[in-house]
Amino acid sequence: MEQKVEPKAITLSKEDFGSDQMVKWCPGCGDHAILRSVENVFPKVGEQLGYSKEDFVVVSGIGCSSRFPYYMNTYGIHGIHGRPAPLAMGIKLANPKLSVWLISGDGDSMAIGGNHFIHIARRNPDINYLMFNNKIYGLTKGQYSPTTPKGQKTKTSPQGSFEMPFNPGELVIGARGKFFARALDSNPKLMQEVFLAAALHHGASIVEILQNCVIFNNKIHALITNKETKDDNQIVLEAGKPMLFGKEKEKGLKLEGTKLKVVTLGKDGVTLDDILVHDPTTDDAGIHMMLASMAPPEFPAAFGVIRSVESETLEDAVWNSVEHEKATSPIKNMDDLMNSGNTWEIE
Amino acid sequence: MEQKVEPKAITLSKEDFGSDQMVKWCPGCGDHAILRSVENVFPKVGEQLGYSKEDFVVVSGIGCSSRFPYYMNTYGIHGIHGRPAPLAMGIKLANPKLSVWLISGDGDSMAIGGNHFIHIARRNPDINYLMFNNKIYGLTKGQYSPTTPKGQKTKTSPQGSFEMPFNPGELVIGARGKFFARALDSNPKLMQEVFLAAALHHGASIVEILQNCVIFNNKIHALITNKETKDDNQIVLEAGKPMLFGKEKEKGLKLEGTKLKVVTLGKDGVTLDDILVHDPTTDDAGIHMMLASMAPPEFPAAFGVIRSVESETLEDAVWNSVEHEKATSPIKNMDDLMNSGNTWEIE
Amino acid sequence: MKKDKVVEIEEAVVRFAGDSGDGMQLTGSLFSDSTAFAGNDFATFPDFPSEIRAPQGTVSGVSGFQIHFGHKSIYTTGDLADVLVAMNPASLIANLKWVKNDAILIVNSDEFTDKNLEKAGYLTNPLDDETLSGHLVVQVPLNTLTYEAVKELDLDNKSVMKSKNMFALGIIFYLFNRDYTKTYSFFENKFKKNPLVVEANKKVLQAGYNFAETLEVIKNTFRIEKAELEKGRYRNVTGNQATAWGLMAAAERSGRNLFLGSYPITPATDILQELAKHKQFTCITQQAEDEIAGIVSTIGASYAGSMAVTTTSGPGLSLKSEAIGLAVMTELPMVIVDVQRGGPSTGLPTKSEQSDLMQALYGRNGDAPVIVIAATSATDAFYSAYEAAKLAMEHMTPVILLTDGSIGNGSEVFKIIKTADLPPINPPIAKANDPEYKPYKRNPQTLARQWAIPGTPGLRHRLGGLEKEDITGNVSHDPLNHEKMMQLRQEKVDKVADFIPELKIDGNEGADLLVVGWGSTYGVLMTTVEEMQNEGKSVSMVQFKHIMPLPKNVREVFSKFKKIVVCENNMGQFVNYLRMQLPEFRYEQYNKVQGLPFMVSELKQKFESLLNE
Amino acid sequence: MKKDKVVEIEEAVVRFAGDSGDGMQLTGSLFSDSTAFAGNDFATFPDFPSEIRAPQGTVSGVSGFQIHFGHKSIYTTGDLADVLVAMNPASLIANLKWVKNDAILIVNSDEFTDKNLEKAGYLTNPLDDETLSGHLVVQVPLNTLTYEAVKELDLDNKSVMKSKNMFALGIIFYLFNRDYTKTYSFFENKFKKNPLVVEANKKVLQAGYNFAETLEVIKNTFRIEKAELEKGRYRNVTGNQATAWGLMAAAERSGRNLFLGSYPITPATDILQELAKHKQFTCITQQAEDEIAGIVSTIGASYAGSMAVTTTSGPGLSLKSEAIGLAVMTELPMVIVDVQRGGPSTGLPTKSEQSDLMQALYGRNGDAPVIVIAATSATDAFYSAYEAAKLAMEHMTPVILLTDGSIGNGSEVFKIIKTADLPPINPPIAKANDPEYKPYKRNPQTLARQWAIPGTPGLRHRLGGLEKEDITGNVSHDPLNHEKMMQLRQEKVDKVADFIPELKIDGNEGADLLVVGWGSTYGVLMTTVEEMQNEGKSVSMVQFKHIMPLPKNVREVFSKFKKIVVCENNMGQFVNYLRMQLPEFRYEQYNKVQGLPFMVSELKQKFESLLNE
Ligand SMILES: Cc1ncc(C[n+]2csc(CCOP(=O)(O)OP(=O)(O)O)c2C)c(N)n1
Ligand SMILES: Cc1ncc(C[n+]2csc(CCOP(=O)(O)OP(=O)(O)O)c2C)c(N)n1
Ligand code: SF4
Ligand code: SF4
Ligand SMILES: [Mg+2]
Ligand SMILES: [Mg+2]
Repeated sequence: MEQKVEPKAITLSKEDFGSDQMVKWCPGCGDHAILRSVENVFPKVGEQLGYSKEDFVVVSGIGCSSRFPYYMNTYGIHGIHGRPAPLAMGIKLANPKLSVWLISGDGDSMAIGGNHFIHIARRNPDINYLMFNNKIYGLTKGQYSPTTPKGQKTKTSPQGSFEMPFNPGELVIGARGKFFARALDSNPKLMQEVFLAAALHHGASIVEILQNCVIFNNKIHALITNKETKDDNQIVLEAGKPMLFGKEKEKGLKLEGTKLKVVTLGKDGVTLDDILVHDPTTDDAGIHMMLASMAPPEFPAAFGVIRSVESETLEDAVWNSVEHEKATSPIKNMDDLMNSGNTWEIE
Repeated sequence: MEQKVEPKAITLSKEDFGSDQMVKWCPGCGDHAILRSVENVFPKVGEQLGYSKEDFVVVSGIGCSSRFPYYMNTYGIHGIHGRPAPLAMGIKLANPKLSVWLISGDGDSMAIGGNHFIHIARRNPDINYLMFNNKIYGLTKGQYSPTTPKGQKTKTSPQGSFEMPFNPGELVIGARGKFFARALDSNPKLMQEVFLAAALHHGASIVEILQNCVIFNNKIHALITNKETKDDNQIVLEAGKPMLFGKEKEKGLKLEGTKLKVVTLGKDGVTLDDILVHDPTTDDAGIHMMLASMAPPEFPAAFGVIRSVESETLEDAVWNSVEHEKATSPIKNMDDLMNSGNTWEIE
Repeated sequence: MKKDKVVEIEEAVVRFAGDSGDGMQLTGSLFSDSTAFAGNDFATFPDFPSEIRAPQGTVSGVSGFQIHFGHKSIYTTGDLADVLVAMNPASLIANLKWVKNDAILIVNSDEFTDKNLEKAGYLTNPLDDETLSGHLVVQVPLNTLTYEAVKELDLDNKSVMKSKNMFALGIIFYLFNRDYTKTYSFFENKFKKNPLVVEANKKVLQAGYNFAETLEVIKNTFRIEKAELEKGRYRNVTGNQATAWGLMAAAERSGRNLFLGSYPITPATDILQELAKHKQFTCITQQAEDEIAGIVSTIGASYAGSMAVTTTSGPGLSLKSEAIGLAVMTELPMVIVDVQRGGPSTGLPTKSEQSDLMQALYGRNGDAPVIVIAATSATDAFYSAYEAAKLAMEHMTPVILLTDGSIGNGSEVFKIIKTADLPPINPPIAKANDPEYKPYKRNPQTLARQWAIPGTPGLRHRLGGLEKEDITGNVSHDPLNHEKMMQLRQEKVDKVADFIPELKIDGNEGADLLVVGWGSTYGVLMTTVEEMQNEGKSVSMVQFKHIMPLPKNVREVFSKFKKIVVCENNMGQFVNYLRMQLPEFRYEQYNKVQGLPFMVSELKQKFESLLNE
Repeated sequence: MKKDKVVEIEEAVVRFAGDSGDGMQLTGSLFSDSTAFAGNDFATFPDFPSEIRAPQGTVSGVSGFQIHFGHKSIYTTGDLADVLVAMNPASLIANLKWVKNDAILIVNSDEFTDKNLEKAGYLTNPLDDETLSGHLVVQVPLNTLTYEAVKELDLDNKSVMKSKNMFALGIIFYLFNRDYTKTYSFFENKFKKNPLVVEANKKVLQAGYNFAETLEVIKNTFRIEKAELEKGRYRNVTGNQATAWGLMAAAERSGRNLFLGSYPITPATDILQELAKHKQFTCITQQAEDEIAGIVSTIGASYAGSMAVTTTSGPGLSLKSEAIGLAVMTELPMVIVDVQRGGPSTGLPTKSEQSDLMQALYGRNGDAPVIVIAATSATDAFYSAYEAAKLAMEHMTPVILLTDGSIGNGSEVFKIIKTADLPPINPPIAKANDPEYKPYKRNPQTLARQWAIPGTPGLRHRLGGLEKEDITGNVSHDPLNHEKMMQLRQEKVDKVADFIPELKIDGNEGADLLVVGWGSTYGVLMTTVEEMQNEGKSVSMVQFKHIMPLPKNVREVFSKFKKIVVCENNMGQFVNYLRMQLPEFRYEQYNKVQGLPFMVSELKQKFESLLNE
């Protein structure tokens, strides 16, 4: 069964999704910018995939980020902590014609919700999963999360955290996820491109958004976002393009032995031909894993769509089977079923 | 704090660990062979690391495999379904001087226990985690598990499973695990080598054991284990050795572009120099990911220690901090604490 | 030597026991089928270990199957067996306590070797000493005779031994005058791909039958008249199957797709397995990664407009607690089936118990009322599941349906009905663009809010676990609103009492003793009470199926009796619940927590002593 | 103009209210410290939204802190405030219902702009109309005066505005004749790295104090005599801190390391945060990936010999249900702290409620009894936590300790004790190579089994969630063993009644009304009952701290009263529990489920109407 049988001709605007509820995030929180980007993307998604405004469902767990559904005028559920993935999956399986968006935080997705996170990646329902990574528990006021760097002092790690953090991209790929992208709360253009790419990808599209929590983890992404260092510490990957970065796009990525290396064009005889060309569509996880892993200072952090591999969605597999069984089963209803097999008559 | 301050001189034998309880697995179940291998390895572990027989603790979840602790004469807990990892971690954190072994199944570890599985990999306590992968739920009589191949018919997937399975090795690496090895219930020598390597690795050592469930998933690993195909479908990786396999070790693995490729020595000009040399110790996850992913028919499945990277263990980090605080804190006991800070006297 | 003597009897209990690998469950169910064809009423009770195939020949590996069948209506699976089939010493030693004093014991003498006797824990061979005196012991060299029967077929050893259960079945068929050829079609179906095995099974079955005919020790055979059942078409169902079917019937009648999010757990897995087979009814089953994902996906599917269900057993219900709270707060319909088993913790996973009642009522944070109903038998599971789904959807609330291992695995005769004859189900679905729609506006009769389904124009709204403002459903921290919503949620559930049947007294009002039960104890309480009534004892009974809310007339019913005894398979959960709900009455209690059903005999003794107090 | 007039008063209630960013919690706690130094007794009540910084100027962003202090013992946080500080219109509108009729209102007039008034929902300026009549309104242009105070310092705008709460605090200090210089050391500590900020805060605080002195509207100041507290050293503790300290004291006294496995959740997180600070006591805290891992690692640590603890709030307790069953079955000691909050589901996460009682008692599969105790105040949390740990270890069982948001976040004066004076804790640790050791052999007094710790020679054994055989602890499916073990587990908990204090009646035996409460309602019930007793009313009370088991003399106590009313902040869970446990009494009930504590006034009204019935 295809996701949308007949795309409707639909015109939507940002205003179709604006809510009348007060947005209660802290002033300066990165969540505000993400909300605006989502409001801007939904009309495009609706128009390009044929969803009317009532077809959007926004689902979340618990956390600052998870208050999101209240701030949009769509169908929505604010669930319980860590469980947005099965909530979204239940909705999508029950009605594949809906455009399902999942909003979650790093704690919601990877601490209490870690199991559902890896399972949604593996099962590949067509859900757009936006994970706000501020590397902290915001709503509960500043405890370390599974993405907090080792050694960082937080309210629950007064001696510095003892734990190696997850890298969400690595986790998604390790769980055999087919789509992973990374965006930044301070770059709305990139966010919108990535969100749209996620929507257009038919399958579970997991997007990590580096988000700043001004209150409890301010400037945690500073190394990546600082004006001075950002050109050297960010690379935006584009399909089919060489992996170049730096102020003048003078640096690039090369595979040396089994490892990535940062090289400079023109130095040590490096030419454009040495630079890797980005292919998000290969099912081979190794290279995507390396790209997702990259982090300053050794490497730039990768942004944009890192991995986007086509694969049957869960709901297509399930609903195709429904159609098949409907067409082939001789048992059409409960009366048939009850009378099938061994029965006997008492007179 | 080091795991063992003073290694004791210890002599142990297999008999030290044999239990008087009846082993209740089905005749022919792969679990029997694994039990025997573990009984054989414990004396070596004790001797090499200075554990006496009372220092071994065997922990499990729920499943056929998880009955394991009852079948050994050690301290042990049979926990609840999916939760062996936190159970083991609690034990190890409370007393780092114990040798903690965790036994679990594919469902226990990657269905209900998936979250704890990835978190134990990330946190890296020194625990030896043996995961029996029979790609089915044995104890509940034959439902598909997160490792059951897509399309396989089981009791809960009468039309064939709709879900892409996990590959445990990929998941461990995606979760930033530092040790992953693979063994086979029908190869006791390899099992014992791998179990010992796991024990000697200081950190969370996760071992996948391909295990045959004769009753509900018989021959699920046949492509790998069949006499006729096994030389072409298995490669045993050894540190520092070229990655060769085949009956005559005539085939090898090579990196071509960003992907692995199977080549034949002497064909198309391939020489031993083209063959990748195995380095389990590199922290770079990309290549280990590729190796863990390999599966017949395109590739041989990798066995042995695929990844083994040194990294601080959780309990070392925690207990070092305890020692440090003990040494430096002016507050030595509860009386000090109660009298610290703002207090006042009423006369 | 054909026996001429056929003894007419009213009822009988047969117990099959053997190694886990001996196919006793299959043997039992084939005998059930034949019992059905013979027109008897029956109920069955499988009793198997939690290991799959514990070591052959040991007591831990023994798997049993009991069937109680008769000419009258059968409500219990039988206290003790009239006939025991014991495939080896271990099954004999493990089951001897479950047979009557003068039972017929059919034992496979080939297996009574020294090694097997030792494995079973026999110091001497019970076939040679006084152990079995009083019983009619039929020693059959089953292995030898089975070989004999198929020796001309080109069959491997293992396959031959696998069919020896059919030899035993043949003997029992003979004993109860059954037509063994009816079972042939089963072989033809099951071993479609292996005609040799079909042939072997037929031969062995027939050989068993014929062998019995020649046996001297068997002096006569038995016949049980067709049961006096209502006219109609019948079939055999297990409680788990009936539960699945009740749910599917409710989906069909309500016009909703069925969604099941579930994680396998004994003894509930069968429901998932049954529903998974019926994709043609748009029955979507999702085997979740755990119980939490199971119920949370169910909440999602319910929000999206499906008739949503999750199934589990005790430990799984524990895991679902938090999410049940979310379902209560969002007021979304769903059925949560708990097939109870022996607790606490992993407990006795393959045994039955009624010990999740308190958990079902109160096992979650905050005051979070839900409807709780309990099925009273395997066939009633069909109607209970249907009613659970109807109440959930019409009252927009989660409903917990309690069954248990004895219901789920047990089987009974089920009268086939027409789906159209079931009561209609009318969920309060909100209409597109209804200008009056408000997420938490309620129907005054039921206090149910409306079900506004994503995709519907004009009804966009947001739900969630934070306290909701009355009518609008906006998040609200207002103190008085909170108190009001607490009351509304409770009242909504209380009002369900207007929509469920009143309690029915079996027996006289004002009898000296009122026996109270709930759920699966119905059959055995009923049988006991009827027997005692026939003996002239002043005993009546009521069986509760509706637990939260209780039927409206409970107070009235209880006030007619001076002595009330509440019987249940737990430490006293329902009696305590009654003490809370109806504190004005005094309750005696009788509890059995052995992972086993009550026996008529022990109940009788208890009731008699209460009557004599 | 120095006021000469100092009015002596008995007690006062001050409430600070402002935007979430205005630092009201800090202001409140500095005032508490000063109150402590002044030698008064006090209790505090923070009241904040579940958002971190909801939009400035809106009612949803208002954060409040109330302190009740006095010369006599203070048991409540105060019904209504004598003095309200309102930093903006939203805090005024949100808090006006919590002040007395003739309160002093200190308002930041700079914030009463049209825009802010609108945001708060004021149509007209309350400072200009009759809204505040009856109150003594002190308008202070706080922003302006704060700027003024630090204008010579080189400080950015934001830092200046951040210190305006200190101006308000200065005013209150003046009002209550406090020595503001005592607070300087706090600034010096907190802003160690930023001397400029220290300087600014000092200046602003002083400016506020001085400004108040010049104010005409303030006709007099107040003085409250030192409280008549027992001689000794005192400090200020919150309930969560006291809980953590009680646990650490128990670890110290029992000679065990403390292990905490926990997942953050409001309002319980502070306990984790407090324990995390004390690694020097070998206090190992593991922030788990979820609540399940939290408790399961606790079970592991307990098995390995630690004094093991897990802390959470309602939804987290739901998630722990299954594992609590495992702890019951393995009979391992541990303390499970539930800091209750408003439910069901996510409910009212920052409000307090007593609605997890049933969950604590029964929220798991099977019959799985545990000890349940409830702390009665912030300081009592210390002793309750200590006792919980003692009972857990000495009786080898999980203990659920119930506190709630009001206890956890509230603070009180705590008399510092010597750890050595606490009752000793003697866990039944099995001795190496004890030939008598059997995993499930029990101490006849307590029925506790022994604690055999991995690493100890000669005691290897295996535990688990399957039913265990009596004495040996081997897995057992035996029906009678199961029933016996069910009884033993219950009896073990019942026997704890021999080790806990009896219930104490406050007031006369045989008074016309017995007021019954449990847990955190102690202070307010006590205050109400004492007031009524002073008025000559025939009212007595008992407060339950031990819930499972109940104190031994409950029956005796209850039988002395004709009318019993059970008061609690839920829909009636404890009263229902009493109906189960002591069905022979009749209970009235009074429930408040608003996320707010009872007020003395409303309790009085209820009790009087019950007396007059
Ligand atoms: C079952 C449960 N456990 C714990 C909590 C408390 N809690 C709420 S949000 C949260 C973590 C929030 O962090 P994150 O997911 O990163 O979201 P953020 O607030 O940073 O956006 C926690 C621990 C809860 N609400 N429910
Ligand atoms: C909370 C809970 N859910 C479900 C179960 C039922 N259950 C027991 S073992 C098991 C799966 C076993 O599969 P696996 O972990 O692969 O182990 P195997 O039996 O194959 O060794 C399940 C679903 C349970 N015991 N507890
Ligand atoms: S606490 Fe942090 S994440 Fe939460 S709303 Fe405020 S700034 Fe954003
Ligand atoms: S069911 Fe399968 S996994 Fe379980 S014991 Fe039997 S063969 Fe082994
Ligand atoms: Mg976060
Ligand atoms: Mg398995």
